[in-house]
Amino acid sequence: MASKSNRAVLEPEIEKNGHSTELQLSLYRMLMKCRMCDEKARVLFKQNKFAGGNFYSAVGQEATEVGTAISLRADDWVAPSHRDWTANIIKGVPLKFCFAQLYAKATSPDRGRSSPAHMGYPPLNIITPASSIAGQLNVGTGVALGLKRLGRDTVVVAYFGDGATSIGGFHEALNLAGVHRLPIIYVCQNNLWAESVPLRLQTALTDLSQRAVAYGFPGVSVDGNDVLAVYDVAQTAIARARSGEGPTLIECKTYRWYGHSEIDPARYRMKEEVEAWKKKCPVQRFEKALFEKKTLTDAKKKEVTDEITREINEAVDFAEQSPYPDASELMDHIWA
Amino acid sequence: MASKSNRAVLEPEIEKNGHSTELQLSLYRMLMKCRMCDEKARVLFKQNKFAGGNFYSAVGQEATEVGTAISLRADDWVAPSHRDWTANIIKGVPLKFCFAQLYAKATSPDRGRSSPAHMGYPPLNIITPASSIAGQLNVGTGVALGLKRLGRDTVVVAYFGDGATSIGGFHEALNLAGVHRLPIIYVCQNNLWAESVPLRLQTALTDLSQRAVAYGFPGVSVDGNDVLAVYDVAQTAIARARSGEGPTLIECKTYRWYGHSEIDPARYRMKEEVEAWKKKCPVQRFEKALFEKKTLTDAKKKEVTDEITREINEAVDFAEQSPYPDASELMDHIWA
Amino acid sequence: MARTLTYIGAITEALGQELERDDRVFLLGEDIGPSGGVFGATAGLWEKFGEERVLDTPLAEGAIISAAIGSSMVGLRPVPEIQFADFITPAVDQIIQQAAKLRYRSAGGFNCPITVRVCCGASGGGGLYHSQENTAWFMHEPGLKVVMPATAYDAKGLLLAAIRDPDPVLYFEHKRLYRNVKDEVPEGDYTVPIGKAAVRREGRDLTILTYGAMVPVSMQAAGDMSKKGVEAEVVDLRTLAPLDKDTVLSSVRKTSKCMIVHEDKRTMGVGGELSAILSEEAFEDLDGPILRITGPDAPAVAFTPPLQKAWIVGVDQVVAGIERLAAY
Amino acid sequence: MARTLTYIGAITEALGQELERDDRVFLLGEDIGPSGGVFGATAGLWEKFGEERVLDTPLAEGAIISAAIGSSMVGLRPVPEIQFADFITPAVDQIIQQAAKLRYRSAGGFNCPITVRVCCGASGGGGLYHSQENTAWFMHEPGLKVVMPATAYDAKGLLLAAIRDPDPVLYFEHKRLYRNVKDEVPEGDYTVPIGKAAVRREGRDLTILTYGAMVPVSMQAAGDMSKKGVEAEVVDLRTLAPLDKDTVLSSVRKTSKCMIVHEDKRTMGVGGELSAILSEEAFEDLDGPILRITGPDAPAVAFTPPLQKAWIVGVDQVVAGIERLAAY
Ligand SMILES: Cc1ncc(C[n+]2csc(CCOP(=O)(O)OP(=O)(O)O)c2C)c(N)n1
Ligand SMILES: Cc1ncc(C[n+]2csc(CCOP(=O)(O)OP(=O)(O)O)c2C)c(N)n1
Ligand SMILES: [Mg+2]
Ligand SMILES: [Mg+2]
Repeated sequence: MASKSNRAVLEPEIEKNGHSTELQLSLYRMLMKCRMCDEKARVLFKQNKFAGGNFYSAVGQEATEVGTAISLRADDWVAPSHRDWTANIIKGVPLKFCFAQLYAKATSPDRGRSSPAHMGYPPLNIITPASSIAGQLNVGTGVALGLKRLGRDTVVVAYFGDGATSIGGFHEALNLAGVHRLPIIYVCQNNLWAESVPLRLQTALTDLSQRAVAYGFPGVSVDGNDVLAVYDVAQTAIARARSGEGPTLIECKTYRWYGHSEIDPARYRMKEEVEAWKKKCPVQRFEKALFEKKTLTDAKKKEVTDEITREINEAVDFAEQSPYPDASELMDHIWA
Repeated sequence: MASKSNRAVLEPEIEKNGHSTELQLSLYRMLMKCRMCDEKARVLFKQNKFAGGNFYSAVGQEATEVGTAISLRADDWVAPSHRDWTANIIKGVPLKFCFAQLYAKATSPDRGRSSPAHMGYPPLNIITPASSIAGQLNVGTGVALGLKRLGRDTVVVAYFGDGATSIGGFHEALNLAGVHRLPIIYVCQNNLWAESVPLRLQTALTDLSQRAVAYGFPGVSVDGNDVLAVYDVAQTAIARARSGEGPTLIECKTYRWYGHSEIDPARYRMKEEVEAWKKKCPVQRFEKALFEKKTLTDAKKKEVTDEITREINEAVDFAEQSPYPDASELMDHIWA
Repeated sequence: MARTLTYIGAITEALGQELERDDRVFLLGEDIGPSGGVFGATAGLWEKFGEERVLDTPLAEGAIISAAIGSSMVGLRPVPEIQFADFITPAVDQIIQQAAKLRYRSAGGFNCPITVRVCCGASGGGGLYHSQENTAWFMHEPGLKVVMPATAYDAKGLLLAAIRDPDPVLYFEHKRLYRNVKDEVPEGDYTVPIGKAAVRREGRDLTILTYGAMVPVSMQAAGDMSKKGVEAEVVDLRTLAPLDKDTVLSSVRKTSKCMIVHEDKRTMGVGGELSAILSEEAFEDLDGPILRITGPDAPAVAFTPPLQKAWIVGVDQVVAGIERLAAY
Repeated sequence: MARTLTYIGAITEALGQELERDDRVFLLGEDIGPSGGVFGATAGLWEKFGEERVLDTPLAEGAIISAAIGSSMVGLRPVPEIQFADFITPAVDQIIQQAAKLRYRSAGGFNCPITVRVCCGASGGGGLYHSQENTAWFMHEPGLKVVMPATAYDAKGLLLAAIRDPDPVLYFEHKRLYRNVKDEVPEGDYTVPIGKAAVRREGRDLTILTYGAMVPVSMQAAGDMSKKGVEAEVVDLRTLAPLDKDTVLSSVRKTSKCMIVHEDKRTMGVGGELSAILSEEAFEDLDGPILRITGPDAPAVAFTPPLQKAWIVGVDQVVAGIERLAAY
């Protein structure tokens, strides 16, 4: 599995010499993969390939997930939310399943039951999310409590937005994690908006990492569009969690390029704000740096994007050809 | 009403010269009144004068309520919890109603519906509490939002314990108050225990005032057994709230002398801890100071306690002689 | 003057007119401001009345409801919105322990006239967490009133009645009706009384008790069967708590047969309560079993089309029920 | 070897034995540790098994339930306690949106075998917020199992069955039975199957469907009436979700008359569902109306003695119901 091999390859080098070329290229590859998959998903949605529903694009926020999830082990847990379909890709879920999820086909991990973007994958410990905002933080914190009790060195990474920090469940989860120094990393993707609600109507704070003060563990704010910065902060947090030192709240300052969902024109946002953030594109920015360092070449880039395009096409074909589940499944999996 | 006259008498002087003799004596009178009423309630409970139920003694914590509620206006709101029966006394509720509440008689403000310690008083804007911990913070915050919208200079004082700071409702209330700078003072009576659960299992913090950082408004920790210290902190917070500057979280470090309730032997606490705190008795401590300053004399003290005793006896007689409500009231006040 | 409006259009009009008429009224919720609501129910109101009266809140349903409860206690008339019934669960504590019991526990000393708008029900592609109906929980809690309109006329009239009601009202809006239902709505001010059902279609052979999105379905089935000579009476409950027993009982006493149709799950849905009322109070009048045609006892409406389709009660199922009952 | 234990004693024994037998099991909740629980249900367990396995939590019901859900997902068998059913509302979101739907939404990929112990029901001086019963909400949510024992034997056997069950179970304990009920309980290991009702008393004339604290009340009423020659069959449901339809139907088909007795409010209580099942599936067998003898439709049990007394269903009311039905 990708996440496994990532680990095998990366970990030693990271310890030796920080951001190895290999690491930087795999971060780049993954940023590009998330970007291309997400944009493909948006196209498919517009072409009505989905069985209705909705899609919550994370374009613009890729670095927050790539930087925090790329080095996770297969046995580490991920608690995603509605905008974290790509977290499945980073953790190493075969792409065909990710697209089958969008199509709500019988070959998706949940046999089409959850909405397209609400994806989990039990074999890789990715929790199938409810839509209930912050719910994944509570369940993920429970998983962390269980892991600690079992004495494992496994960690949990939970993803959520700025909006999720207003609800009671967020507080109860982080408070409990603080009391028991649980092995969990809370990754807040602060994209300045909860659907159409601006930060100023959600909180009196500007840095949501400040919320961590109330729970007695570290809170860090990081440029969520700088994949290496996110990666470094995440490595520290993951190491803390693995070694039993407890949780970390990471606030990634970032921005979603498109509407809250594909059906949201997002008229509540200023064009200037959107344009300014598009200039801070996490993919182009990192790509530029790699070109400057000559770590990346046009040939190499083409190789990467061709490979991803091929993978995506295969996955889409798989999804297209997969059947819908049968209506007779309605009453399956209610009880054991 | 007591609270009104308090105000008339106190406010000007406070502005002029801090803790006037008059203020100090009325603080003393009120501390003594709360202590004597609470101890009386405990005796009545043990004598089975209550209609069953329970009582949550606040003996040891008197300064937290006296210092924060004594200068409130009649139109200010108070949101009490289970250990705040005496808040009614301080706000100026006639004592006979407070004891009728303990007896669950038809003459109690809620006609005996809530349990003995869960007392409110609509005419003085004291919200009849549910038992649900922190619920009063949410409702009280809503009141503050309404008051702000109406452009009043009225404030809300909400009481709660350390335990209440763990639940989601606490977070949602304070977060909203921070966003809209609502006229509310959150008074946390941190007595180190939530029923039998010690602070170390409730939170990773030692100073619960730190929770305020997450909401972008001031949090202050104060010696909850020093009535003047509490009074001063409260005056600042109340002034802030009245002038539209927003909420304050006040953590009063204090201790309950007795069990969580009258039926709790509290074996989970160390004798030493209890004894140490009894030495810090907020009433004796203030009394001693007043004697030293000669503000208080034995004669004056006797006058005060005799007066309170007389009041209590009248109130108990009233409660004893009051009838229970009729069973036919069962279906009253469900809907308008 | 009346003209036709959609169900959602009637809701928007009611909100706007009441904001205009009574400055104690204000709306609060998630995305009700500049975005005008996920389905457009509050479109244009923020522009007209401003942030003070159309307030976007933090993402915290408990805070939305308690802000409404508290501000209603100082004399305001808040109309909080719960964006999807699926997300009312974080506010159940505030609704049931605070709102439903405030008047009772204070013996009338305090009360909270709030109107909680809740968008509910299955519709194209809602899936497990955008299709739920949980009216049943709240009907179990006296102190609350629960309504669900089925027509644009009722959508406006019931909403105005709810906002003016002295008690907390849960106003459930069925999202499948938002744009599929269109009927005549007076431009002016009027209310539809809470607690009164409506007989949508008279009939001698059997009674169909239903509400919300199952009203049009039942009406169509009744129409189809009428061609075959079976006349079903269709009762639109409109108010689920308190139930209009009189209308229910008199209809069934007339027809002596009854079926209940709802989209909600069968077990512990309102169908059970209605059936029990009939067995207790109209036993002698019943000439056949009381049928329930309802959603399945599954946790929620799955997203994938075959499972979603399998959930929603269709005209054919209602027709089959009518045939079975008529033949009884 | 069996000896008599109280209802609460049987609960404590079951918890202790299961903690001993299966080290995946652990308890969490408020005041379950050194204090041994508000009613003593966990007395002695913290001393024996330590904080790791008998964990006092922060005051946050949502955290208690979600901690249980999550830790069950990694293979543990958590037994969270909700100190009073009145305080389960802050956890309703976790129970209904997470626990009840986890298996369904992941098509069986994840599941959460947790047993939520909930102390419920009216007892001396509980008042509005220490007397509630809300089994009804959870019965409406497939994915959850709901049980309430009425005897010490069932208290132990159902609790062991619940902890070993692969699905989330809400185990409601009626506080009025804690020390008022005492019966023979085997010392060893045994389970009482979830989903099976028990016929507590055979009778030919009518069936009483009941559960929890109304079982002893119904038994006494049936005993009294037996002296007058009326033989009532008393069915203790034991499991409320999923309901044991077979036992219910076969009893009513035999007696052809039925009354339902519960302490819970009448409207939207389980009585409605049971009545509806009978009207649907045993209509031809019914020789009389289906009566419901229940708590009133008030928000909650008021504290003051006259109102508390007015709430709780007494033997006299059940006797009156039997007489009415027998005479029918
Ligand atoms: C409890 C709950 N309330 C409301 C919603 C509807 N909703 C879905 S996403 C969303 C906004 C979330 O904002 P944020 O947490 O910042 O995440 P983002 O969408 O910006 O990534 C809302 C209100 C929900 N899913 N759950
Ligand atoms: C939501 C909720 N959960 C549990 C309880 C039971 N309970 C009543 S008081 C209490 C402890 C409260 O501790 P704290 O907030 O510190 O206040 P204190 O009693 O110490 O004054 C508990 C657990 C409750 N009333 N409400
Ligand atoms: Mg956001
Ligand atoms: Mg405390």
